Amino acid sequence: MSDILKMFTTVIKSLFKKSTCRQYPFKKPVFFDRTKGHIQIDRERCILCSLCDKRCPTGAINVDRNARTWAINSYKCILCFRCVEVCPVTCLAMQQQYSAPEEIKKSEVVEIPAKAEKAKA
Amino acid sequence: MAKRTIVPFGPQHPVLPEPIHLDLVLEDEMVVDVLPSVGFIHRGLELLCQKKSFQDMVFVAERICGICSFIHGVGYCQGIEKVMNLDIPKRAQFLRVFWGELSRVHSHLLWLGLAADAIGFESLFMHSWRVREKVLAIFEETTGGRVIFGAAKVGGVRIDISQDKLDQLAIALDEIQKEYEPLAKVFLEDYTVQHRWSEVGYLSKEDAHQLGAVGPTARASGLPQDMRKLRYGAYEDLEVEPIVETAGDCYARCVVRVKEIYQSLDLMRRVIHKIPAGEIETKVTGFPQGEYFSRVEQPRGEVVYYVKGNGTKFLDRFRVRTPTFANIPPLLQMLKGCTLADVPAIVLSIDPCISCTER
Amino acid sequence: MNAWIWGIVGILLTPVVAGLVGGIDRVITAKMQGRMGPPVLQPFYDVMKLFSKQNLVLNRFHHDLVICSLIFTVAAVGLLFAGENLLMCIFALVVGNVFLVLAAYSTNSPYSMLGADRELLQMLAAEPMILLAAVGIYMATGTFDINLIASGTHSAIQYLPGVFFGLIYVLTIKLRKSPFDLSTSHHAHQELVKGLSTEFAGPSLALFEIIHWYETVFVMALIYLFFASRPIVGIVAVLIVYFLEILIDNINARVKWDLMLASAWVITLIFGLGNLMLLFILK
Amino acid sequence: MSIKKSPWIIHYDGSSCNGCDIEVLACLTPLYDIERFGIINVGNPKHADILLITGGVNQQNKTVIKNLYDQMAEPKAVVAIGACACTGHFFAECYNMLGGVDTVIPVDVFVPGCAARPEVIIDGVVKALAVLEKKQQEKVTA
Repeated sequence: MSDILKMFTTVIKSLFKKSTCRQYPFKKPVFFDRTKGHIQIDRERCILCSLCDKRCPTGAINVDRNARTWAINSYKCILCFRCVEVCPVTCLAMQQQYSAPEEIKKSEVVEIPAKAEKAKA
Repeated sequence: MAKRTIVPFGPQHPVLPEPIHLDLVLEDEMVVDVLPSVGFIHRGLELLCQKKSFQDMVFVAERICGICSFIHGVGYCQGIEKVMNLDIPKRAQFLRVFWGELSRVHSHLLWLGLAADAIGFESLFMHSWRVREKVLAIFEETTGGRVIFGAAKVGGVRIDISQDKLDQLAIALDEIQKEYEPLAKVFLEDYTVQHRWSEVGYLSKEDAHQLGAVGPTARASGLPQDMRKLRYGAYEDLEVEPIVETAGDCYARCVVRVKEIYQSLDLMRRVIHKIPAGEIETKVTGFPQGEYFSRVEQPRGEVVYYVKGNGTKFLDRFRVRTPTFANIPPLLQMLKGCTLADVPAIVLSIDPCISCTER
Repeated sequence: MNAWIWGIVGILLTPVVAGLVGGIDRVITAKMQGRMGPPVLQPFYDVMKLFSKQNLVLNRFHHDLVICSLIFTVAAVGLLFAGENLLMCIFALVVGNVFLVLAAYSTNSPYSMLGADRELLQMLAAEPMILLAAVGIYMATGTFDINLIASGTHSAIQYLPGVFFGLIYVLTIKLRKSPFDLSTSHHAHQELVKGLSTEFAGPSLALFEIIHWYETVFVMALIYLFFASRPIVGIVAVLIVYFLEILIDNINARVKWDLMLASAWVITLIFGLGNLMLLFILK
Repeated sequence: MSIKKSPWIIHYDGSSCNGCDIEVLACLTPLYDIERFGIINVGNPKHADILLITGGVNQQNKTVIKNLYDQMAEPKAVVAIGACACTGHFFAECYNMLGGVDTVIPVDVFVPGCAARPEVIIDGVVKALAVLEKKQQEKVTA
């Protein structure tokens, strides 16, 4: 008879306990230090070496030296960390906040200021 | 003769979230024949080895399957390391075992939940997955990813865990075990669960051997087959005894997995206790030349990786034989003569991972 | 005249009460599973949404059969509240159920057909006990007339504990809850997808939900009749029984149909018939 | 008016690696519990309002995805979850792959990530609700 009541205690306990629900989006999501969210670039430090472009396994990063832009397509990015590892000036970093869903796929384009402007700044 | 009905099972079916198609030929509710058709998930990722460098292939190998992602990565890396004669630091090997065993706990808890769900035990499903979230929290805390975390690397691991963190994790493991215990009891002793699983989907020891079953499916039929006995990596220093049941039915397969969670938790504690200090990776120079078969134990059973390098940064051949692939012939054997209500229980009892199988 | 008003009030109030009960049921179930659960009014949102969706009608009879089923089920509840003959109410409910099965059979989907098969099996398992309950109430109170049962001076429960237990046992079948939710269930994960209701979409599915509301109220009213002389005890008993059903739902897996049929009949025979025979001998 | 309060989902696993797949299931479980928004995973295209697809499209499953989409009653929305379903990332180079889900059926919301986290899946579904409501209003006015 007691065989059919094995789940009884667990069920009754959780009925009276507060739910473990994280209540997203009403409460802020829980992140850890190492949580992988999205890649962010420090545009002041980037030297447009395009190593990240070459090493990205999915081709999500696009560096255009002539137009001085660095673009990432977050719909291709697999958060593998590779670009952060290869960046010679460590201008790329992993941020905890994940990129948001959108109705159209578009790349996020960052303009890299020229050296002269950097010096001025 | 009763009227025959053909019930299409999959590729989209609430019981099995993964796309495999089984045509179940029924007489009333009795299954008389099963015709599988596959390929809904085939991506052809093995051929990617000719387009991605052997170091980038780790990311591809990890995306063979999202559930046992890390072990896939490790299996591939081991193959390459053997080809290139690399010596992996002890700490990296222990970390690989740690995440590997954690993946096993995560995968088995996931399976327990899904299996409970397939027999209509909603609350057990929810509670299993509640415990599983604690495992995922450890993954996220140590590597940054919840299910696919890319910690494996040719030559070692990419991320280290500090000693303080490891000590904290030991406490977290105890907590997981404490929360898991009442659920394990339900799986092992509950009346309705036994009604659905015991003497269902029987696979004899001979059949298991002849049809080439692997992993918990084989172990539940009495075959003590566990690749960790090959003592690859850090298993050299960690003794593992395969958990064997002899009943050969769905319930025995469940028992094997329930007990393996305890075993894995215990292994992780030993890893934390024994882990040496030191480097976590060796420098990789040159390109792989030669071939190797690497065999590792996944939550679902033995997986074989074949890598063949030709001295350039692209591999010649990369081939994976996954446990579910090996377990499909036994599955078809088990399904014959069962009733329709047993089909979900039996299909899930081999813990099918179709994305591994078809890649 | 009075009976008519009661009947219409019953018909109108049933969706409101049953929807609320359904919502509370979902919250309690979610709590038991360690979750938060939807808002209490969720069943109403669901049904309103379903009415606003496109209706995918498969053949000429499909939607009409569901409407027939609704009419008979509503009639059953109406008659019950109007205080008519108990046996007639039960038969109206069964006819309503049969129309639902016919609607499922009229489609060509194997899931729907197998679901209909199982629904018939469920009726085979549950109906004997419900009929025995009616007979038991007759033996205890001396009438099938609901008006007279409700205004009687003593409750049927003191003569019929066995029948009452048997009724609780088969109630999981009528409420479509584990362990006996074989033909269709509120959760998706089962081998027949949604079984009986697989092929209903939009408004048809909304009607299906409403039929289920009426059925729920019907069986709850049946439970109440056992305590008819003391209304407050009756209502408390109904609430306790419903909570018990939620609990049973959450601590059991779904069983196979052979076990359902065997156990339901054994319980019906031992507790139902045994109780009635004792009553017959002692009275 | 109330489609926003009771969106039922159906989940199809295209050629994904199970990573996003189990994260969609994780949304149903205690920690994330999307039933708070009245969302039920119905597993039946005829009942569902939102189609969640994880994984890209290959030659074999493109008809399956099309069928599923056609079987759903209007109004309906499609959410592509994970990098595979959005673009196919490196699997787009494979010989058997067609690419993202938008190569076969119209997609309303793209959810990034590999694997997409439950939080971002919830965000994506909430975004799809707005799309659904707009579609319903269009249906009423048309």
